Amino acid sequence: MADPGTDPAAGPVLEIRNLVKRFGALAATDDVSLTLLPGEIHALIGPNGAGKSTLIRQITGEVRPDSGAVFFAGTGITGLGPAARSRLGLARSFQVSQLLPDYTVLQNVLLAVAGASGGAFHFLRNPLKDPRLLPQTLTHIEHSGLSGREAIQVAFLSHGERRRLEIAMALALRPRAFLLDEPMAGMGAEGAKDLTRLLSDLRHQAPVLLVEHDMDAVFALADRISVLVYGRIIATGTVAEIRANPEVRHSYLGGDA
Amino acid sequence: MSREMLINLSMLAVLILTGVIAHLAGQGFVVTLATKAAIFALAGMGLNLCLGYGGLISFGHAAFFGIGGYVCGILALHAANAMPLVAGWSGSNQMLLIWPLAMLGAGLIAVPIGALSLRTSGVYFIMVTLAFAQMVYYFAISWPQYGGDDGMSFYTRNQFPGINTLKPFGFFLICAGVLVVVTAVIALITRSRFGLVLGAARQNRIRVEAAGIRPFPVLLTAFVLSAMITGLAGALYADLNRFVSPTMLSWHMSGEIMVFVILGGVGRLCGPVAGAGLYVLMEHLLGGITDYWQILLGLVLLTVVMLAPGGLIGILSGRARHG
Amino acid sequence: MKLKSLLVSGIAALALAPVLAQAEGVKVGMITTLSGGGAGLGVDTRDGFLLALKNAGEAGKAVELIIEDDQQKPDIAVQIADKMIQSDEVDLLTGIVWSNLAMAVVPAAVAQEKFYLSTNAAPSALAGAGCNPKYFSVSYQNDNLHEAAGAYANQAGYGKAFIMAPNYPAGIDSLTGFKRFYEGEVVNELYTQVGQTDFAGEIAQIKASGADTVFFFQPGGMGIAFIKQYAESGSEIPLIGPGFSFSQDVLPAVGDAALGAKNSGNWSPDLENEANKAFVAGFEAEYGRLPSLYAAYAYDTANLLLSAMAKADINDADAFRAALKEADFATVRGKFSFGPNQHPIQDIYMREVIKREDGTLTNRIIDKALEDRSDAYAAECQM
Amino acid sequence: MLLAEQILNGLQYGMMLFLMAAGLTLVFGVMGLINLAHGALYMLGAFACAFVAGMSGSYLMGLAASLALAAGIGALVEITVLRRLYARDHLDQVLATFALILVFSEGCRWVFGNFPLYLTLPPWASGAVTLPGGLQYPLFRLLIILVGTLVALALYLLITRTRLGTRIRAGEADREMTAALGIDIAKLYTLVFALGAGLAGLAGALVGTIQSVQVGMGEPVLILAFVVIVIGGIGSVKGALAGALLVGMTDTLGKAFLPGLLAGFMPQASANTMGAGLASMLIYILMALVLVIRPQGLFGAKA
Repeated sequence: MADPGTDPAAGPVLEIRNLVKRFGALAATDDVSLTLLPGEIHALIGPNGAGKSTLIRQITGEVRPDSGAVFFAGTGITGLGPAARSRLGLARSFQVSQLLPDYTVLQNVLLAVAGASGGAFHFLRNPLKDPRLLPQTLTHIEHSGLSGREAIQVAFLSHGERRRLEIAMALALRPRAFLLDEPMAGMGAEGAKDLTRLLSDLRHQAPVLLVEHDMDAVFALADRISVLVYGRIIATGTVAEIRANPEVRHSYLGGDA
Repeated sequence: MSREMLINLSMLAVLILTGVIAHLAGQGFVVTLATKAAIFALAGMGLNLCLGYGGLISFGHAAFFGIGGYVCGILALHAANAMPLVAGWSGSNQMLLIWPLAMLGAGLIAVPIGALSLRTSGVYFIMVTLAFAQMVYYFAISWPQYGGDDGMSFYTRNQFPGINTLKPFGFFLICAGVLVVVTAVIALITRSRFGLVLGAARQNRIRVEAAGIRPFPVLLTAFVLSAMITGLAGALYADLNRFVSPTMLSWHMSGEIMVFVILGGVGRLCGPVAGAGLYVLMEHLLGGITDYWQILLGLVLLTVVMLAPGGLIGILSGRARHG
Repeated sequence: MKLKSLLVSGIAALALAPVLAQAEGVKVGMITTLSGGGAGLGVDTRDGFLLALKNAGEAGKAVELIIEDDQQKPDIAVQIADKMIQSDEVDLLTGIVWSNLAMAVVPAAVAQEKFYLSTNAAPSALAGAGCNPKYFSVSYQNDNLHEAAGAYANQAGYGKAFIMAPNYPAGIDSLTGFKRFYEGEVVNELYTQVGQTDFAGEIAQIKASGADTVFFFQPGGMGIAFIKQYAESGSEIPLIGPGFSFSQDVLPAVGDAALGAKNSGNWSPDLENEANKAFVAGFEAEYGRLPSLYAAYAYDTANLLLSAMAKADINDADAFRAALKEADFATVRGKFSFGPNQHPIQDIYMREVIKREDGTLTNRIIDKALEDRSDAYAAECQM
Repeated sequence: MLLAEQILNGLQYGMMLFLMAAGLTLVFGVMGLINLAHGALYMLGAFACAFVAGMSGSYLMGLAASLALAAGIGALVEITVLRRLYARDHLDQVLATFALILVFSEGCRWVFGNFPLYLTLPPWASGAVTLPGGLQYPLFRLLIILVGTLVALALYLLITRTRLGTRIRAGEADREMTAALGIDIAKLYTLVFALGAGLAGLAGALVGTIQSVQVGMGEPVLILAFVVIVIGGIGSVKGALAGALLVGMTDTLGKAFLPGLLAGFMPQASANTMGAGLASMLIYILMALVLVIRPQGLFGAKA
């Protein structure tokens, strides 16, 4: 079910042009440009402190860049806040899972569906019985493999289930691009394999910008890789190109990667 | 129907029956006490909407309680003395007109207070709401036209079509009726999509943003609605005493409204009814035994916070958390 | 030891708190201030009233007295009044010390057909157009003592007065009253907050004002704090005030700082008449301290009530009112009658703070300031 | 001359607020606890001073008693109640400490009665002194300014120069790390709380001496102390000092000069009333302004 916004001919879904963000003397993001093309998984890697989080936060809208611009689906979104970007279809998952611990799986996904269809200001109908929300919600729960767990409170979910729930909530936004921040963090080997499969399916819905430390997953999934070091992109290319790039090997992957 | 819902409804029923039975038994003063409990419960319900459901710990709801009271007092005073208030209109002694204006007044003040306070969070939010309430308090004190520090009396209760409000039972019926209606409205709102998002904003604002919803307008709306309900309670309280004073705006009042919510159970629909009922009961019973009943109130409160964070409804329904 | 005696009297006050006398008769609700900075006034009001009932023997037992503490808060007073009227079904209310509380309670009480006898507060609003057949002030009209102080300031040759009072009805009446007969210049007119306890800022203004006298009305704890702080400030400008500012409830706590201060009063412990001698001696014997103005007013109020009860049944409101109006009781003030607005007509004196031989501070009369004084509002009263 | 005296008044008021706010801000900084009962400790200190000074006849004994009793009760409350609240959310803390206010206030009323107590200044501290320039100023108020300055200095030295101070700073930075460093965190917390409580008690005693000692005296001061630490930045002692002086000056100078300014537009009497009220509001307006510009307070670390 390809989204109309991701027509391959339409150029990049997400485009970042010359972003700069300084904290005092430190340039956390130093003239960064990158693109996310329809249908691809684009991995962003880099050592700790390279400025990945700051870059992500500029893409999501939590942090305003000092200069540069962000384009999404052809329109400039540099001035928009996170909620507005989410509504445009920029779906994200978090490094540390950000869920609603008192709510059930169903309520969590319901929130995301509500966000995508009309927002918060409906005071009368119970959303649990709302035909505009419920069928979609159940579909997303099913797609992320959480069927049968709808009534379970998040506080009682396993780590892997929480990751899946985050994905379900991202799907609910009818995304045009996914921004996944270290989805593999804290997963065991078996769980990581499952999740890798789930992520590679995602690209059929929308392209993925993947920030990840797990190199096995990156090399298995990514179509392109960008390497961020000290706030600058030092290389962008296919898996093979990046593996072969001496500068990347030197500064990040290390000799034996 | 869940057990908690049953308990909620029975709390309301107990309060109403208390008033009715006391009336039939000719205990006018108990009717007044039940009225007071109903009004406090209403004030608590307002606070519960933003504190319990939205997680906004407002320590300044006395401001809205007092504003509601002052709107009622000022309108009644002008009506009684036929003094022009605005544009030749000299107030009103009709509750049905006073209530919406009291709610409007509280709501209008709550917009800037909420918008500024929501820039902060945590302890700062608590302190800022407290500070704004103090500002309103000092404003009332320094405004001589409506009694300043002394407050003002308006001597006779405002009117409601078809009911003699001067009779304790008549006024009780009005207050209980308002309480029931507001309870129903809150039940509706908290179960609605808005309530879903509000509860989500309490738990995790980042997640709400990621779902494409800005938490700020949702939280501000909850804060303003909450202020309006507490303001309505203030208008009724002013009518109960036929008197308003800056005491209604004092931080002690804010603390007491919070106590109603906590005693009954945070985020429980009828928690404030249970809490306010218990408070008025303790005030009356213990206050009759000893002048130092507030020591006991303090100890009860301490016990609830330390051992039963779910409050009275939490104990009865056997569920530690709402949600 | 000053503190100890305060503690003892505090404990004694506790023991007396829920006083309920039995017997059929008149049920009286006393709302007065028994806690906080104004507690001294309420305690004296209560004790003066109780003493009169006790001295009356059997007749006193016909009064069933319910006493509640209003904490000097208008809203509490209103709620107590509601409870007394609805639940206790009292016939008559009394005891309120503060004018702002009186304004909150009295109009509603008389509207519900209850008598109200004021032991102290008598705001101008209730003396003029707002007068009521069920409302009697046994003490004075708020302006009275301050009027006398204003007249005295002329006599003493003061021409530049700094005047100051708390911001509530009695405070406003106070400064209005002072200015009624005072002919000199008012260099500054300052309203302080009710319950204020730090006067550093006001004292600085007084020192800088160039005044030749300071007229101040600060009853209870406010007065204690002001006089103590004023004495520490190094200012030499003499203080004058109404009797409330140098009343017997204030003097022990202020100490020698008050010695020699001139103040006005419609009563004084040394006033020469039989009733007063018996009252002062009886009060000292019963409570181990000298009575204040407030005790004297309450004592008179109780005796007025008893005199009316002897003549009429309270259920016959018109007869009872007529009996009250006769004011046929032995007043500690020497002479007492009611004017047309049911406020007193009486003499007002100037007093001076002195030290008795046993070291206690008290007041003595030095001059009569106003004779047969009624009040400025009586003419506006229609009833 | 009037201005100089009002500035001294503002300074004295500010120093008193600092004594209150220092403890409040330390307790929040180190333990993350919001303590409404701080005003009750202020009141307890005042009562302890009045009682002991009355019994022993020595004012200094009274002051020592105020410090000791407030610190002792503070430690006791910390161990029995507050310790369990550090991990709870702020709502529970607000309520539990609100409950403590009720218990302490009514308890005090029970023990000491409803009457305010009044303290007499010892001869060595009473009267006015003539300052350079000819201004006469009460000696005791000067002493309060001095005590406040000394406490500020002592706290500065304590926090920057001693092992206890290192631990306090470590505790502010990271609670778990402090525990990992082998510091007995429970003891540290009790100590910090007792220190704050003691200062509050001392402030109560000093103020009680010039005003009066009564139930509820701590509450208005508590609210102001909160304003002080919010302005200064919660957790910062330096901020508490700056905030306290700012609030003390604003309040005193506002009360002194606003009525005069307003009198240009309205009758003197209403200008006086409005002026006093506006001056009281001024502090809160100041606080709102600070929060709009710097939500974490003047010296606060970014949240």
